[in-house]
Amino acid sequence: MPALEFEKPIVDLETRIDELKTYGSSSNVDMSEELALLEKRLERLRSETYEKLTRWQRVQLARAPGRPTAMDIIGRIFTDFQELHGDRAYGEDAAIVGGLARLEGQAVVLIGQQKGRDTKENIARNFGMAHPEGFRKAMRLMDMADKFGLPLITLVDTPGAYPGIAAEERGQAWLIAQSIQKMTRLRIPVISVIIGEGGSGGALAVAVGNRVLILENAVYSVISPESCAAIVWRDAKEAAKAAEALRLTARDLEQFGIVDEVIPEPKGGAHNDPVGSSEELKKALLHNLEQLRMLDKDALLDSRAERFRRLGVFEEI
Amino acid sequence: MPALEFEKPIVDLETRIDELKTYGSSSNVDMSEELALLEKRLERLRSETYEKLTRWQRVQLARAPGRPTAMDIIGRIFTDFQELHGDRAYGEDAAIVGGLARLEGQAVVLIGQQKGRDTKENIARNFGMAHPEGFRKAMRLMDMADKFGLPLITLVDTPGAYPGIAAEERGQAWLIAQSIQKMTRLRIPVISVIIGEGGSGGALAVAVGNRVLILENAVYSVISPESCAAIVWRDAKEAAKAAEALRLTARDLEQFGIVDEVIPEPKGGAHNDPVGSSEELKKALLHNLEQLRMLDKDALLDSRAERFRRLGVFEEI
Amino acid sequence: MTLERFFRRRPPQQKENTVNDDLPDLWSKCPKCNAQVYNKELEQNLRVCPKCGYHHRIPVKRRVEGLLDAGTFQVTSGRVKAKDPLEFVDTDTYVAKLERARKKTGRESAVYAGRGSLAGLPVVVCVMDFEFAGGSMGSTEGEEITRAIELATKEDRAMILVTASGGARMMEGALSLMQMAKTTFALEQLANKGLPYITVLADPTTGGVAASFAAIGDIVIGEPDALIGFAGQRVIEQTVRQSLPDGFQRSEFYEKKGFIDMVVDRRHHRETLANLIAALRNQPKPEVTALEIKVPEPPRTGIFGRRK
Amino acid sequence: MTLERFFRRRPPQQKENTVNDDLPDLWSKCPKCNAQVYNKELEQNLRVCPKCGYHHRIPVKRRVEGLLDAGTFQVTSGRVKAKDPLEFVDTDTYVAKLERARKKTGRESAVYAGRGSLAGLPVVVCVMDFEFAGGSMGSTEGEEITRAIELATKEDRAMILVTASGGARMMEGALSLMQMAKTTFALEQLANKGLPYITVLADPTTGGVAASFAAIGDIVIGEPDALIGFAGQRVIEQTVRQSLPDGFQRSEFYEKKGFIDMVVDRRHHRETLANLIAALRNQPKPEVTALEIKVPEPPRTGIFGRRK
Ligand SMILES: [Zn+2]
Ligand SMILES: [Zn+2]
Repeated sequence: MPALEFEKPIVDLETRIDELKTYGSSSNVDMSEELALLEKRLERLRSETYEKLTRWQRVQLARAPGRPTAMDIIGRIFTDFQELHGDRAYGEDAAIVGGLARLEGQAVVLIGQQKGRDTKENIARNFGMAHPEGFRKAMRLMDMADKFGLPLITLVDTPGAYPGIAAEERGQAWLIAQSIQKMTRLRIPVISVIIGEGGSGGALAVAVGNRVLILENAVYSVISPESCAAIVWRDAKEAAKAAEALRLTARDLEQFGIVDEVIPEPKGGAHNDPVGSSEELKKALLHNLEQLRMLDKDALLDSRAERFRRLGVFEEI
Repeated sequence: MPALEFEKPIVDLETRIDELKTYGSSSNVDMSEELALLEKRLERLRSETYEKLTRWQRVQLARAPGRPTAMDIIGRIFTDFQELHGDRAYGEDAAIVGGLARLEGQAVVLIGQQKGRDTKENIARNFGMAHPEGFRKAMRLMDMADKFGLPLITLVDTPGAYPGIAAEERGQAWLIAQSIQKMTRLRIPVISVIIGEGGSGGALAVAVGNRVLILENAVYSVISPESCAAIVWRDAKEAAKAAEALRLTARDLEQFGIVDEVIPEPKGGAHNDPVGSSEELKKALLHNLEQLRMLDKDALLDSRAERFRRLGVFEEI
Repeated sequence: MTLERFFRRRPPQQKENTVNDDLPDLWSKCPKCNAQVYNKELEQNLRVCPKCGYHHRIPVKRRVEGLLDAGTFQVTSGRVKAKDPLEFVDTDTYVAKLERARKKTGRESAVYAGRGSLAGLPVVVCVMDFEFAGGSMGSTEGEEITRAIELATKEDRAMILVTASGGARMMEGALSLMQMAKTTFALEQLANKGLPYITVLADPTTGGVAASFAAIGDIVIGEPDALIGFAGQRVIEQTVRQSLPDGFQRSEFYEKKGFIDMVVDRRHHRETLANLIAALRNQPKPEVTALEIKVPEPPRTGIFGRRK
Repeated sequence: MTLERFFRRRPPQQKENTVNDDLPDLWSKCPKCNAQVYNKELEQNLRVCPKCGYHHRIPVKRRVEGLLDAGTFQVTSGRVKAKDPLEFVDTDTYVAKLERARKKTGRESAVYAGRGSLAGLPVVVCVMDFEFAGGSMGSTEGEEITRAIELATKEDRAMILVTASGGARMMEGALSLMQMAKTTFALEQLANKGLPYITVLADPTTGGVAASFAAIGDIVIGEPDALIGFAGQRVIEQTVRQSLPDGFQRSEFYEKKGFIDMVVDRRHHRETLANLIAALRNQPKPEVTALEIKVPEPPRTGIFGRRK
């Protein structure tokens, strides 16, 4: 897995330590003291880096190649995933996956925004950027969950809805609006998890949950730092500044009540321990689902409405 | 208006009488006796022709150029028509029109299948053959009627759903099925009127009414006589034979319970007296609507289901 | 239109596609890969070519056997028979056509239905038989399907409907058309009870059958390479005056176009349907094993999905 | 993105598009037909060019005046004001930007709303003001819109929402995004009471506003030539690396694409909305007359519809 920019010092040090070890064993010179020092230093460097991640570094982690995608998570946490295709209107959009699955035996409906794990898949998945038909597929699955009273779990990971000519022609704005509206009507438990990049309306379209959870290094923003920087400073390279300004990290969002729970990730991000991080996510899903099970259909709908009714910061005059 | 094939003898005779009149008045010869005889003969010819129309002749009347289209009828019977466009998914299909209107002051939702009144309009209307987006628009208007508790009136006049590549690609079969399904769910009064050509699934898609009415010279068939003839006799010219076999006239359909009421047309068809024929249709709509007004939402749905549950001819073993 | 063959003349004996219960020949030739296939093996394989995965048509009884738990199926169809409401005559009478269809299939309609259990789950299975008048939908078929759906509704069973039909039955005129609405109303009752409705679209599913109950399953499954669509291919070609692209209107095509949930090899229908039904009914995952597939399956059309 | 202009620098003074209550000049130049138009006439014409039908932007108060029965409007918005939850700073502070917007418009947010009557029909009208921070949607705007919808729900009024917005307000981050869901939940309550909700999309309606309450009116009306869409045109051009076709993302474009019910000249909004609302509420046709239009209207995009 290629290191992110800010991880390079760590990787460099790791490489040195490895070289030193190799040299030591081949030359029969005792390097143990030096090695111990270096290891300690590495440990400190890691702590310094990962415990004080800037917002921009979180963005990079959220987008890191190798970070578990929706399908990776589905494979690890759920069983018996049966993918269902199509929007019954125009096409099959691989940027959004969905279907039936089981979580510890409980049948659920899953919707996941899926980025590619390599270039080929990224092209097929359109880098996780859905067209209108993707949102329409999601809506169809929401209807299915609602009809059969199954909990709905959505996994959010997209740079945003695709801003292309065809997408606009086929009513991108309308489909996002319709999908949000559909979610305001569901009389089932809905849990949305931001697992990587929560990109604007394209993310919200499938994230109107009774509970909105977020992985520690995931981000959720009204605009990408690059676009924000391009607008404000006319330079996408100022993205780091924009990321700071946008307050888009899990902890920021928690403060504003936009997310209900931050799910811890292993040091260095979910991709460093996909199994462990999946376990945390699974636990979070299970206990939230358990709580929502107490509510009847009307209460599920009403409490979701109340949750979103409260969001916003303003002053009464 | 060009005469239909079987109307030619009548038109010929009418022409002769006119010529004779002209001759009489210009030559000062008294032709009144001859004229009286010819007029009587014309009357008899008219009666013979129009009272004993063959099924194929009805088909020709149902398709006659100049026959009132959905928009003509809307203009004559309803007021304040406000056309609404689009399917909120793919496009605007001019083969199906719809919107809000008033019938004697009562607000209703209208859906009409619209053929062109000339070549240019026929091309724009695709000869009244809808694509999937047309049916989706119809469904959207049905939802609107249902949401606001407004009666739905559908005017059926189509050779059928369009059998083109793009229509199939966009799921023609699915949209027809969805539209039928939508109509099985409406908790409002629904009256469907076959005003011209009721062509197969494309017609049924908007004709699942509590009441299905039909104009006297309209037809409603599972397949066009031409296609039937092409299949059976390998010759579309045998359409007259096929029309006989298919039992597709208003009176045939009434016998099978497929339509509830046959609305009389003036001799020679609705296009000979569009105003009078509209009045008959309006009366029929009003008294059916009046009856349906007695039913509550559940009863409207249940009685529609029962109506269609009974359709079919078979034998118990 | 697929029905053309049926309507125009006596149905041709599709030697390679139909098999009697007692096989006269030991070997069949696969029309797709030309392999000589041992009939017994073909039958065990639910009439999927063990060499290339080609899906031969399968007799309705055999399909139900391959789907349900052994010995659980009880036929409920066959209580009604067709009449000739239009006194339809073309080159032959409808009555004579019906007689031939009855003789050929031993049944009164193109519908074979009943209750049974699938991996322990209560279901109603309803299968259309292309051998009976091209699977065309007349009043009898509409009534049988409606009753099967009503049975599922009444007995709290999931509904599985396997379609194979050229569409409406011309010889019953608009009465045939009305069956599209009648069956859909029945499905509405089923839906109101929250019971799952799954359709399996076999080759061919076109016309009024495609445009009604086939299309509106909660989940719509296509058999590989099945022809599906509203308009027949010849009609479309005549309309657009061009020939149709390869694969047009096939299951895989409609999966890509967003209209079919998945294309599933017939040998996997049993466990796929069991898992879907159990999930939709919010019941524990059933124990069910699939037929072992020893041969390469047809290539997957989707980019990432596994063919099940 | 339409917001770019606003975010990047101080909003340019759009001389031809904004008019103060006391006009400094007697004449304006129409940016479309270049005609010199007498300002008084332009105002009487609801800021539609009497020569070519071009729709200038119209101040929110003037729009409401032109829509409702005289003297019936009661403002209900203006009870909340924006904070700076993110302590957002770019080239300037959010606080300073807000101050400028307040000063410019004399209001606390981009939303102007209240109750009133339209041809005797009780309505709530909510208008977005592009002059206030590009009509962008922050927490305040979301709250105002939500309250307006709640008011309509409570008082059994039809809801009319006129949108004009570049989308979400970046300076409030994801809080801004959440307003899309919050307002939609309020609309659900309105719908449950069977009250009509009609949106009028003015120029421009893009981003998160287009992708939430603007798009889901029971009836969606576009103002002629209004720019509408999710993505901004520059973003799309950068994405697809080609220039956009003429008329792309305009009202007329989306009417043709099936997403807008009708494009209606502003001078006809009053009677159109009255008729639609009365019909949807199943009430008698209201008596209402439109502004007389003396000049040719812009050509109709649809083939057969009349432009109203
Ligand atoms: Zn083979
Ligand atoms: Zn002008």
